[in-house]
Amino acid sequence: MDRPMDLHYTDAQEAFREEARAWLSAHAPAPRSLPSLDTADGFEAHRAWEAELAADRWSVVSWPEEFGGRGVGILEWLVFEEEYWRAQAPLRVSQNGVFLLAPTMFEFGTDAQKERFLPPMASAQEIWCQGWSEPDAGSDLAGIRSRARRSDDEGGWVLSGQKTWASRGAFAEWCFGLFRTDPEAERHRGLTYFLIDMATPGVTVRPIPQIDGETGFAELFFEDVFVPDDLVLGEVGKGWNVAMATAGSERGLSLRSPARYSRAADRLVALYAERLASDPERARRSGDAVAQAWMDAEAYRLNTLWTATRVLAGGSVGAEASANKIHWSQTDLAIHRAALDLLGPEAEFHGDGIDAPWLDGFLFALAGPIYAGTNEIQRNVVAERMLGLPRG
Amino acid sequence: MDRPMDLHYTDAQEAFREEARAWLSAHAPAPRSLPSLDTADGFEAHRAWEAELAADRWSVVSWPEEFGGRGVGILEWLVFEEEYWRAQAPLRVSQNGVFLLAPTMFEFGTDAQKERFLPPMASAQEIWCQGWSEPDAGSDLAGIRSRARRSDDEGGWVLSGQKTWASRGAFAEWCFGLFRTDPEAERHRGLTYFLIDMATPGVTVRPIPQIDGETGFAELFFEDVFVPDDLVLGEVGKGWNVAMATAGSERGLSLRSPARYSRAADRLVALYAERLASDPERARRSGDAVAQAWMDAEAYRLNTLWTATRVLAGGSVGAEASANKIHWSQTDLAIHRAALDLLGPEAEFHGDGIDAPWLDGFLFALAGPIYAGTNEIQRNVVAERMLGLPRG
Amino acid sequence: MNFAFTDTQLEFRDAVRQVLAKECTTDAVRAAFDAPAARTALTPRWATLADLGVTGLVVPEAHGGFGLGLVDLVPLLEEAGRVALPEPLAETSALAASLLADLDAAGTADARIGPWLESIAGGTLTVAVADGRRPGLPVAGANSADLLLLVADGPDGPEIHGVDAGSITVTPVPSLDPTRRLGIPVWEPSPDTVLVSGAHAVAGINRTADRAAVAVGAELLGLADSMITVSAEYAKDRQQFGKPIGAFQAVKHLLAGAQVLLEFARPVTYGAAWALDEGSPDASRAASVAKAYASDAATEAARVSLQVHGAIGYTWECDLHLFLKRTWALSEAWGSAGDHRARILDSLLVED
Amino acid sequence: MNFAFTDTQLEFRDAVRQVLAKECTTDAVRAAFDAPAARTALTPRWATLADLGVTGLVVPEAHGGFGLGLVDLVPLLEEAGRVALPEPLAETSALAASLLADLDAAGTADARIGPWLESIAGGTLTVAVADGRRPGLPVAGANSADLLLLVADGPDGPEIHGVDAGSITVTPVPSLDPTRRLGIPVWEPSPDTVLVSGAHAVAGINRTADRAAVAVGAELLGLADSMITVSAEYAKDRQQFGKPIGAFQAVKHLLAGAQVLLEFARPVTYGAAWALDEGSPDASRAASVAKAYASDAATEAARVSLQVHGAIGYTWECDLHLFLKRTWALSEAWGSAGDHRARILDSLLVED
Repeated sequence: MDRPMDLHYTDAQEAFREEARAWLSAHAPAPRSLPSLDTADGFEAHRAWEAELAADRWSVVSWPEEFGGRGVGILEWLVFEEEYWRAQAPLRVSQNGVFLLAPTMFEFGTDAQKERFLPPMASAQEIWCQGWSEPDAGSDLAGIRSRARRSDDEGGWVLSGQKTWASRGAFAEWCFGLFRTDPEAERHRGLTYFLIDMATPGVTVRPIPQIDGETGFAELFFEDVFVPDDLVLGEVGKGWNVAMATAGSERGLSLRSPARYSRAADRLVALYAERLASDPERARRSGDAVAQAWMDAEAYRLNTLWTATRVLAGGSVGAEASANKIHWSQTDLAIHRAALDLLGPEAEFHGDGIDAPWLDGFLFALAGPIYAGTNEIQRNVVAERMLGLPRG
Repeated sequence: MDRPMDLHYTDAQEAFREEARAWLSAHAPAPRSLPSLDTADGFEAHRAWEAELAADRWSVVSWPEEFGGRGVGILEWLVFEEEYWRAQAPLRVSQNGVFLLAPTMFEFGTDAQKERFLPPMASAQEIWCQGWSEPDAGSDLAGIRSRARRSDDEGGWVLSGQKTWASRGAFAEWCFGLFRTDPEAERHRGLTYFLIDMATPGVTVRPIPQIDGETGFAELFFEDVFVPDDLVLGEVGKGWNVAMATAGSERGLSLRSPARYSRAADRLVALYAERLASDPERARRSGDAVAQAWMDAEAYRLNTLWTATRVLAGGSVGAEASANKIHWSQTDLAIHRAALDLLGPEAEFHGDGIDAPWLDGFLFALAGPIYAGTNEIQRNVVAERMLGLPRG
Repeated sequence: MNFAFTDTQLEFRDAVRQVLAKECTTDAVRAAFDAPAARTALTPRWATLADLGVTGLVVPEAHGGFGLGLVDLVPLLEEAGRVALPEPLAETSALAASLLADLDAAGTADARIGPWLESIAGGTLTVAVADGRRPGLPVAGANSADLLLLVADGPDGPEIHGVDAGSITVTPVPSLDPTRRLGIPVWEPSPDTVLVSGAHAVAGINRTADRAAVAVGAELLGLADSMITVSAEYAKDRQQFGKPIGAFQAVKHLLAGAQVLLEFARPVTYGAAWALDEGSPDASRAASVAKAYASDAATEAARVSLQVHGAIGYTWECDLHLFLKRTWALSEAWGSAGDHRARILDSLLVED
Repeated sequence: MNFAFTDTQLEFRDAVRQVLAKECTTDAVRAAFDAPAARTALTPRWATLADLGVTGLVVPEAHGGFGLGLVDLVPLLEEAGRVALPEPLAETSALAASLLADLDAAGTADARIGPWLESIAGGTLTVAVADGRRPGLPVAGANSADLLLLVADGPDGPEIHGVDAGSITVTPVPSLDPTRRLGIPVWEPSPDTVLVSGAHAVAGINRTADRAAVAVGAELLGLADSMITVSAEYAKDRQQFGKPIGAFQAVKHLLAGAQVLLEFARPVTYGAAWALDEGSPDASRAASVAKAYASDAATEAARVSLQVHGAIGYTWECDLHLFLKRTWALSEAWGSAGDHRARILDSLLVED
């Protein structure tokens, strides 16, 4: 590639931005006007909003048109995200499906699976949750014990076991998850990737209230749950490889768009300016941390554009996804810690009519270094795969 | 013990302080007036200064009078150290002997050994270096390979092997070190603690220039070096236990007196005040770090008094010595980093007529997290012995 | 120089620890979480603390207390932090009782002071105390206390007022930690409520702020210790990759770092309590060092504990969040670590 | 949007890397360490760089260069950092050449500018450039350069002067890193030496400072990469407790943390170079982000590398210190991370 470096978006990309901005400005609900998506009402309100997005093909812009997208590239997706966050539009209730399952399905799914599942995913008619972790398989995913027993008679599999930390699990219609189909195999081998209708007999859901009191995730119990053969994603016994593609995309480019942090960093600067007027001494003490948090968000934006250019040129995202995950989770915390420091004694104010987006955001950010692979695991990956250090 | 808490020194301790202060004020050389103790000239100049200290029994105040001390307690030693650092008196060239070997010798030495070695150690007539680490046994001291072969005929041991990182090794008269007397034993077993005259045939010294270009330490080569039986400290084969007493005292109370950091922290505050006048913006940005560094030194002082009181009441210092070592090494770096930040573009000025105590101090502080057991090893100790976490 | 607690102090601490382990379980703390609007903190547990002599420890003997000092109270406040005690021990027994005792000792003629002190010792009165240096902020405990010690501007400068909570309205302000029972008192200062004015009021406000830094600092030490202990226990039990996660160096070093901070925060806090009791010239700075250290040690313990627990620690079911939330609230209360470092630096420059 | 170097740029970088690996070994750097007072930097290595076209990369084609920009130079500056090149590539070829090229493009009549540019491209002239925002400080390279670009106050504000080093005295100032060749020029500004004054001089000073932030930032990236790479190699070889120390999680996580910082410092620096070439309105802020990130990434890489090496890294014999010292010096040169964060914050507030 010998086009010179150019960080301007093209005219076409800017036109796409204008179109998105105009649509969002006309349609997006007022900032923070929907109830929390971790409540039943909020879940449905968010689903309705995503249906509206989908109706005008804004819910999955990078997907092919046949599945409800606009067939645009990753850069246009980043542009759309910038506008989405600028408009302070609602969090995406369908994100597990759209950002975690869909990339896997595009790579490993049959045509029938894609036709069956992608359109209702795009329109939020069907919301997906992730059946990944188990009580004894958290950081150590290869320790999965939930099993799938072959039933040739029925032409499918019978699942049993327990999954946990399934975000949206309390309300989702479908679940994608890993089960052990070969009980003899160990660790990464003998796992299979299943698509499971949550309405199948034998599935029980126990909502788990989070640290903030809301029901963000759920425990899922599987007791002899029948899943037909056509709901296996990819090859039987190769579930680990199929799953790792998803894990890569979760930690890589698609789950945490830079616009999320750029927007939060801009709000932090505005808070700083406000406190510089009302409480200048405290504010000045936080100046360095505010600048650092803003820089961290800016670095994430630039690194994403750098990686996106490489991906568009046929490159891939490997262990850089782990560096990325460490960076965004730390950035999110740095932004919110700086904000709470600026708020000082007001930082603890919460709920019941008091709008506490910084405290809520802090509680949310706390989970960042833990989920999608703890940052400790990610540092192992960076050390082993980028620097070639030996395994423990 | 039911005396109420009291952080005042007693009248007697204050009188002792006055006496020390008066003596130091009359005798201590001007601050930084001696050449570096890592040069041959400087070494002798420091030795002469310590002889002067010893002549008036100020070199080892906590030792019994018969060996050149004043028989005072640990609190009086702390008071003396406060005055010593306040006077900006020279670094102690005899510190390996006085602070590392002497406590071990008091505990394990024979009367003959104590009479032979302690007085010339106190007067700096004989300077000691430590033969501990080996090229392949740094953090992993139990990996020592240097050997001592029994010679019944001669009534002693024949030492061979290589030691490294021997501070003062280039100029010292004596060495204390660990050698493997039982070649069959593994790890911590079968080691013996020897006292070695550096003038014995077979000892070769290779000075190792440090990062600052000075010769702080040396590599020691032992080729069939004969050491008679009466120069074994403690039991043959029990060298590890004997040595660990020394390691405990190194990391514990006696090597790094709080006064060293209190004095540096006070100088940092003075630098801050000066820069607040000349470069207020930069200075203010460092304010938080300056306050933190000062606090860290103050916490070290208080923790030392807390531990000293416990030790005086018959308590012991265990894994707290590891917490201590982590704290003082980090404090030393925090003080010097804050100072270099205040100096900004002047931080790199060095040597040849430019007085650069902050930069020199920084280079010295850099070694803190490495020597006397790396901070990584110390964190293992804290986790395993204070918190009961399992060994790797 | 004798920097240690007495055997008596340690025995009393151990007795209180035993009682609180029974009477202040995490279920009990959860119950207080769920009843944030409770009008009073007069739980059976508070009565037990009164019976033991804890609530009146610094109340003069003439008013039914032990006439002791902050040094005596600090180990008990640490125990209160260890169990995340929902009752306002620091506010009532360290701040209010000390301030009222000071007024009593200065011979303030107000007839209500003696009975208040007696009720504190007797366990029938809890008090909320406003941070006079931060006017306009909600007051911790105002939403459940019987008596409020508030600050107002008078003709001769600041005044400290004693206000019967039952006689005014308190507007609740929700906190991250509902047991904080934050509230904004809606009241009018009057000659009837004033306790002290002028220079004595200023001194009282400053001394209260210093005592609060140490008392809240002591609670934070207890919280930090609890969080580190429970996380170390979890790390010994929880298996991943075929061994307890506590065998991994990353987990060890997270917890060790927090433990080192805590080790150093302790003597710093004890020394500050002694300096305040003693009236040392640098007591104010020592109090700031204590709060800064304790806040940082506890927030680091909180961060590390959540990371060691992983997703489990992020759930409502796990007790950890009770301690996390108290830690985050108290680390900012009566001055954050950064606020106190700024005070320390100012005082060092003045000294220079 | 196309955020990548071209194949040509990458091939050129690889060619320069190969040459420097041969011609700028650590022995060569040590030789420069030992000869801090050398009057000129005109080593054979510098001639090679000139032959390759590196020294004149941004010199206009009319004066024998390639007429390229900072984006083209940045990968080469990174290579210079990787080997701790002792010659003043950033000062001569990024700062001086760009400033002189600007003056040339603006039609400045000074007859010396063309020949200077030609000599830079030809590798026969090295230049030291004073940071006009920090008057009175020693100038890096002044003790070895042929030409000094200095700043003085004139009747219309600041002026930029070109001063022949041979015609004045330069008082050497020792640095932690002797290859910095710091010196204080002893000179008198005169009409003969002035190159530009007034608003154009101010613009030149500011542009030079921004370019320096990015150019020095790029050198720091190369230094960081070198230090991390050599430390990872050491960690694979060095055995303790029966296995390579790189198998211990503590060592892994130290190096991984530094690597993550470096990964993010790279695009930040490249983007800033593009913004400066492009004349983007936020180019100045982007330059500050680059220097702040690069300084922090490199100082963290230095800290971690020394810790991983242990005592070996603390010796003069180990090459590590050559990189550590350059890193510490450059991290403060042309503004520390803190200085630049303050600039960033100011610019964000103005924008608000």
